Amino acid sequence: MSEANKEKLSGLTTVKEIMDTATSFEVVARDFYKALAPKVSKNIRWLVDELAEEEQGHVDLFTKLANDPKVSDVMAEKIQRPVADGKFSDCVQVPDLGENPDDQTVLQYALLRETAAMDQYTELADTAPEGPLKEAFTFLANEEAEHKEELEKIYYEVVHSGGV
Amino acid sequence: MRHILYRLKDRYHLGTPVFQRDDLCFVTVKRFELRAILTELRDVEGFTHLTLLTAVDWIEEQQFQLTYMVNNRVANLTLALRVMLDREDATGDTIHDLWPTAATYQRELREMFGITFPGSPRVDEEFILEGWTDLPPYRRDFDTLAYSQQTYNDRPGRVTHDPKTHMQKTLYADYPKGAK
Amino acid sequence: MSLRDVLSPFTAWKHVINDPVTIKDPFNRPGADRYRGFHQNDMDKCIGCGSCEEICQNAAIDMVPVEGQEAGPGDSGLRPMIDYGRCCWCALCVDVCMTGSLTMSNEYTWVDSDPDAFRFVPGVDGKSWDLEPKGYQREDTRRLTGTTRAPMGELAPEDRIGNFCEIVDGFTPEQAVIEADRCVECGLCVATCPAHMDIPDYIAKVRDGDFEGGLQLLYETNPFSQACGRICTHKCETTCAAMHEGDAIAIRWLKRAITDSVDKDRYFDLIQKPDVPETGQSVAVIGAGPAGLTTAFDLARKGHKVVVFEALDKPGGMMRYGIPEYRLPYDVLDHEISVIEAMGVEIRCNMRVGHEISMEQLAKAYDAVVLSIGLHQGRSTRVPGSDKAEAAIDLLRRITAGVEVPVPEQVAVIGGGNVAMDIARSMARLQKIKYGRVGVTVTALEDLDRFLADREEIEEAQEEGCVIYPARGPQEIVLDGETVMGLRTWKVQAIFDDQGRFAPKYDEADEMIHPAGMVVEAIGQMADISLLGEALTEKLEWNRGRIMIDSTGQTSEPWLWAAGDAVSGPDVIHAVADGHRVAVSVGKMLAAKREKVQ
Amino acid sequence: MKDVDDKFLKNPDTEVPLREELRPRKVTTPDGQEIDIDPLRDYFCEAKPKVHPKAYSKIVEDFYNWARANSLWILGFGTGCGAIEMRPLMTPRFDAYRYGIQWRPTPRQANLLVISGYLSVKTLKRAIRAYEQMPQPKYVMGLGSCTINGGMYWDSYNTIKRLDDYLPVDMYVAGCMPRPEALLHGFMELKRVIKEGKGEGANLYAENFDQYKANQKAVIRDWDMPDYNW
Amino acid sequence: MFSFKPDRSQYPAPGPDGKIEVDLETGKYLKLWHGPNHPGITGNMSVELTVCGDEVVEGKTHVGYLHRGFEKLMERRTFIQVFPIVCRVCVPEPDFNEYCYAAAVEELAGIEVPEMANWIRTLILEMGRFNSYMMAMGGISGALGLGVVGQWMTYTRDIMLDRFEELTGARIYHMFILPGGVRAHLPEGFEGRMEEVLQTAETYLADAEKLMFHSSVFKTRTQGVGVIDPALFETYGVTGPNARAGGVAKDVRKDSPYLVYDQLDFTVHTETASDIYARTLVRFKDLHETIQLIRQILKKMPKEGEVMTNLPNVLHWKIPRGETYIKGESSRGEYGYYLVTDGTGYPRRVNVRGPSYTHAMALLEHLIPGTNISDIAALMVSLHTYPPEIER
Repeated sequence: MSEANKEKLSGLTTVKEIMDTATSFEVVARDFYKALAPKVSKNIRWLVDELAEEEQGHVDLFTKLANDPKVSDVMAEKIQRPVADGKFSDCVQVPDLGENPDDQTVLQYALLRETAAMDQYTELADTAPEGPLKEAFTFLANEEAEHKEELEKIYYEVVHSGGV
Repeated sequence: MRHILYRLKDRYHLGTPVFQRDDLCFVTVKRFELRAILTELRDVEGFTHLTLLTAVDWIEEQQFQLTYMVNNRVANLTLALRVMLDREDATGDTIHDLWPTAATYQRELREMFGITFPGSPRVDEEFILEGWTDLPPYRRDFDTLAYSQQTYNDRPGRVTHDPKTHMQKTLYADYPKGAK
Repeated sequence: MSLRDVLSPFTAWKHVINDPVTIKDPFNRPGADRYRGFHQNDMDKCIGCGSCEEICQNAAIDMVPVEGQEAGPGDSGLRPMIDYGRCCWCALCVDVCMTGSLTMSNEYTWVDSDPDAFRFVPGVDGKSWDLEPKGYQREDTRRLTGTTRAPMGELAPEDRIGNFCEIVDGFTPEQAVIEADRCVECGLCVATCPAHMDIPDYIAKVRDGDFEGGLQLLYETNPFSQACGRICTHKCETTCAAMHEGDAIAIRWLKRAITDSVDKDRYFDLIQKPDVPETGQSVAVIGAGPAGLTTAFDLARKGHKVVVFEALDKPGGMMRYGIPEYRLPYDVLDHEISVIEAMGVEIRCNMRVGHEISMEQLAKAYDAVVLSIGLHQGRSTRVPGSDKAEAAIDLLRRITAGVEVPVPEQVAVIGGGNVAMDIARSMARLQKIKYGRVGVTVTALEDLDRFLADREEIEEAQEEGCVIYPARGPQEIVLDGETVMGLRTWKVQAIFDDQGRFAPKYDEADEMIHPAGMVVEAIGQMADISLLGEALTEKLEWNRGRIMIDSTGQTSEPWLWAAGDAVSGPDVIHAVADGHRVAVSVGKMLAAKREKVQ
Repeated sequence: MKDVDDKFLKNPDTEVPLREELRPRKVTTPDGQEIDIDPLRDYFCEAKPKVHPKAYSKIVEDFYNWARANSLWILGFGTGCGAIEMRPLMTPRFDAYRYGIQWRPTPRQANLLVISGYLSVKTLKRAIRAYEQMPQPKYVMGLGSCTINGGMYWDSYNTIKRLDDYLPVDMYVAGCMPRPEALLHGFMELKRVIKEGKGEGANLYAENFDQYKANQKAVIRDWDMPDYNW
Repeated sequence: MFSFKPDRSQYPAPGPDGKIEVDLETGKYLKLWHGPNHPGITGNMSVELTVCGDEVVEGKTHVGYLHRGFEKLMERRTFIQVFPIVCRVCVPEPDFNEYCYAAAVEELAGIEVPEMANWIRTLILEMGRFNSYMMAMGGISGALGLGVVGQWMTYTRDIMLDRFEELTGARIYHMFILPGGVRAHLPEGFEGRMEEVLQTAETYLADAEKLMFHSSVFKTRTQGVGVIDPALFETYGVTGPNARAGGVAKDVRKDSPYLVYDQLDFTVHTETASDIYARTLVRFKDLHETIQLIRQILKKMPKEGEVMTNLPNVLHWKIPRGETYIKGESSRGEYGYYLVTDGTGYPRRVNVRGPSYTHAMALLEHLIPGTNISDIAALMVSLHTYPPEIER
């Protein structure tokens, strides 16, 4: 998520707007993975497919929330169980995806994306005034953190599995 | 104990003695000398107490072992004489005139092992069993479980499972067992 | 007769005024605290090993499947059913119980007019005495089956560190007999062993001193018994009934005792190729590791022609190039493979598929191809500076091949698995030889209890002077220009979540720099699938990064099977199991093909 | 029958000869008379047992059962191990007499036969005789594992495995051996069963007389008594 | 005074096969079955009496009613599996079987038993002896119509059974002496409760003494009756109190000490009359000796220590070929186990040498001719025989 994105978000005033914008980011991510899939070797394609699916899931969720009148309730409930950040991916280098990335690279890239998104939403939530907007950003940050955690699990399984 | 055996050794054919304890020794003797040895032990060496008389079935060697255990209470010594009998012709020599109580032992041996002791009082009378028609039960070739299963009824409905086989069936039934 | 004799009996009358000794309420009189009354069984502790059934002289106990108790690792799912038409309350079943689950309450009343009612499964069929705390329990430990492992000689740390000699002596035949005596032959381990070896049966052979019979038994399920006798991960010992109150049976060492006790030349007499006609069909196996060679062994014994293609100098795969010599001496491995070769298996070394010969050629020339390529590429953490790090698996391979490797005075290893321990201990030996002292640091994400390495590996590494820092997350390999200076790590506060899945938490404040002239990464390996070629890679079905196989090991291609580390399990015994499975599947296909031709 | 090796198959055809004193013969009496005697026929009455009918009215039957339940008179025949726990019951400590239970020396005065554990074939013969000599209504109680399914002598050649093959059993008490308290429980339970009118063992015996006899004769090889002796 | 001394001359003499020729059909003699279902019989056995008037001409002991084929069953059980069944050989004093079997196995397998276990074993054996003597005292008094002594003795025996129960976990078949040791330590406060039992026993015994040994009825019916000629002791294999009542101080505990008897002080009591009275008196004195021994053991025994060694895996325990004989002094006399092993996991042969075997068979049959029919019960009880150990 670039500075431009952040700017785009910070200017918004309603929850619906935020959700719509967030959705658009997810759509971009999804499309990115979809485009990546054919480029990688078939044995790791499952990974990229899974990432795309995950983003699609977010798209669906955010779209639903944007049009849900009870959006704040749903979010409030989610926020009450904040997802802790383990900072695992901090040790991961910024990968260069290149032409033919392997599974570890893809994972690291995805992890980085999620981390950046999470950080950004967290920052926005911190600066936003108390109210629905803050809630919306916190919710989004949480979502991304959750996703990142999922990825970390996969990362461990893929990379550290053979270490016997 | 040893000097008694030395004394006997000069006149009788003794096998290699086994000194199980300081006060207990097993030795094999010849059947035709048994009576003489027992008499001598009883009358000269003070082995006045017949502790027991029993048999062991060594079916693999086709022999019965009769064990005559005599005890000298004063010296606290027990000597067990082993006499090997041919299993086909299981006949022992009665010693009921040396120890009347031996008659009971011999009756039991007759019934339980089928070893006869001609001349022993009431030796052919039923002792413990009643109406027994099968092999003498203490013989090794009598299978008590088989007899029991053929004669009596178990309560039905019991099934058991071997853990190994059961786990094979439930957990890895499709694993091709072995490279055979 | 005196007057006294007439009168004195009347003194008994004085008891008229005594209180009666009668028990007022005989129906609710509890048995003594130790009374051997009716049985109780703790379902959580019971493992259904059947030792109670075995020892019961009354044949009163049946092992029956019960609802809610599924068979699983170390639990047969069976539970003892006791027939009170047989029981004599001797409590030998309690004394022998391997887990202490079976006890006796002090309840003793059970009357019924139905003779068939006196059967029950304690702990399952609810009884009034289930929770009664009083009653017979073993006074201290289980004493009837032996709780401590027989001693075995091994090199002291100071004697072994300066060389690559094998560390453990293995049981002498006498020690093996003593250890084998402890086995209760429940067979729970058989299910856990991936190759389902006949563990209780070969232990029984050891006990009887029949090592040659034992060896034949071993080869029925495992042509790598010598290797497994040394380096098997022995999961069987984690489900051994004896481990609950005492040491598990040393199953691995007993296996080794069998293979060591039989003269090397006798192997070829004892394990002979069965007299089967040649089928004229041929199979290519790629990779001469345990999976490939097991497949080859099985198929060759069925009369097929088997050719094994090995990329490296010598056959053995990871057993040779991954496992250091002090754990598995090369001559043992050579002998093991020669037994397999005696079955008629042809091994072509230095034949890298994809270079010397292509997959397409193999597919054409052979009736079936088995892919057992293992995991020979090391994973990297890819933390900053990791391009200067060494991969453990490469280093090990170079050490085995006799290639000179750099030996700095201080080495840091990342990883907590057996490979990490192997490289740490190998490097420690090289350091000892070169500098006379050891300087190895091992860091791993996991805390010590969760290390993937075997407990004894860790302990031996520590004995040899390797310093282990558990729960350290690598952050950076510190470089001074091109030179490696050390490894920077953070403390890992927690690594797994409640469900046991990965969810690391770091403590940034707790930072350490482990000085090192070399950093070795031993976090994991992956398969080098480049030999498949792009077309085949595209054509095959995949499952989360691994070639998809069905339960028999067949891939989506009808002529191709895959086995070993590359598709499943992490160790030799899994590979062997895989090899058997694939061999059966291949054999079936070949038989079907033959029938078609006829 | 489970699988039995051929060499352990028993020969069921061997007849056991009748004891000399039980064979029919001519006897000279002290006064010089010659008479024919056939001990098995002459000394016993051979009538088969009859089913004991219930009283016409339920109230009367209930009264009978109450009376029966409260006078359990046990035949003092110690057939096996369990007999040793009878003595504590007969003596003040456990004092079974207070529950209307007492021991009688002869079957003619008893209505409860307690089979105290295993029965060797030799004792089974005596137990059957004792049981048949007891007047109706009569009950049988089996003590311990041995009477239920053979107990620890499950593989013995000389003990029966299931008492109910040979005698109708009204109550079983588990244990090896059962404690006096458990026995008392058994007596109380038996009382309850009798009061409910379910103590039908003797009638069961009469109804299935032929089956019981066949079972008995299958194990008692020297059957030198009439089929029913009372 | 009226004499019960029998005059055997008027009865036919036994023939060479031991049978007495009596023609039942003359009507002069009557065959009478004494047992198995008879209140005056010691357990499930029977004596076939030939009587002439109320004098017994001949008696034949019939046993086998309790035969379970132990010696056969033991041959098809592993060494540990034999352990639960041995105690059943003798119901009233089962512990001797456990001890003899365990000691025999230990000797052949070369197992050392911890010191503490030996003390507890001795304690158990003495407690068993106490019970057995109580049975005998109760039995003899019951056989002579002194019911009340029988009641006291049964009660005393029963409270000792309570001590057995808390120590071993069972009332009758204790199954406590495993090969390798014993199952458990003494429970907390055991000594105190045992002392109570012993004191109760002493009170009752003091009363019983007045009712028995100072009773004219008892004396008349027992003195001079059932006399065993001490010359027969050796030839008939008479041991234990039966021999001690005839002046021969036979006692395995002294003659060939086992367990810890060499560390205990006790007297071997003897009498000279060798009649029922003397035998009962010897038992009575020995019972006091036993009470004293139990106190002594509890005082002298170590307070701590292992009670059991670790055994090899009993599920496939093989014992090398060998044979041995272990004996001990039970309440009835010399009790022994002859164990033969053949290197397999099963005993080759176990022979139980019970004192009742000789006492109830040859000896009883020898004593019966000439006695009065009413003395048969007392005579049998005075020999103190337990049928289950005769036929096993």
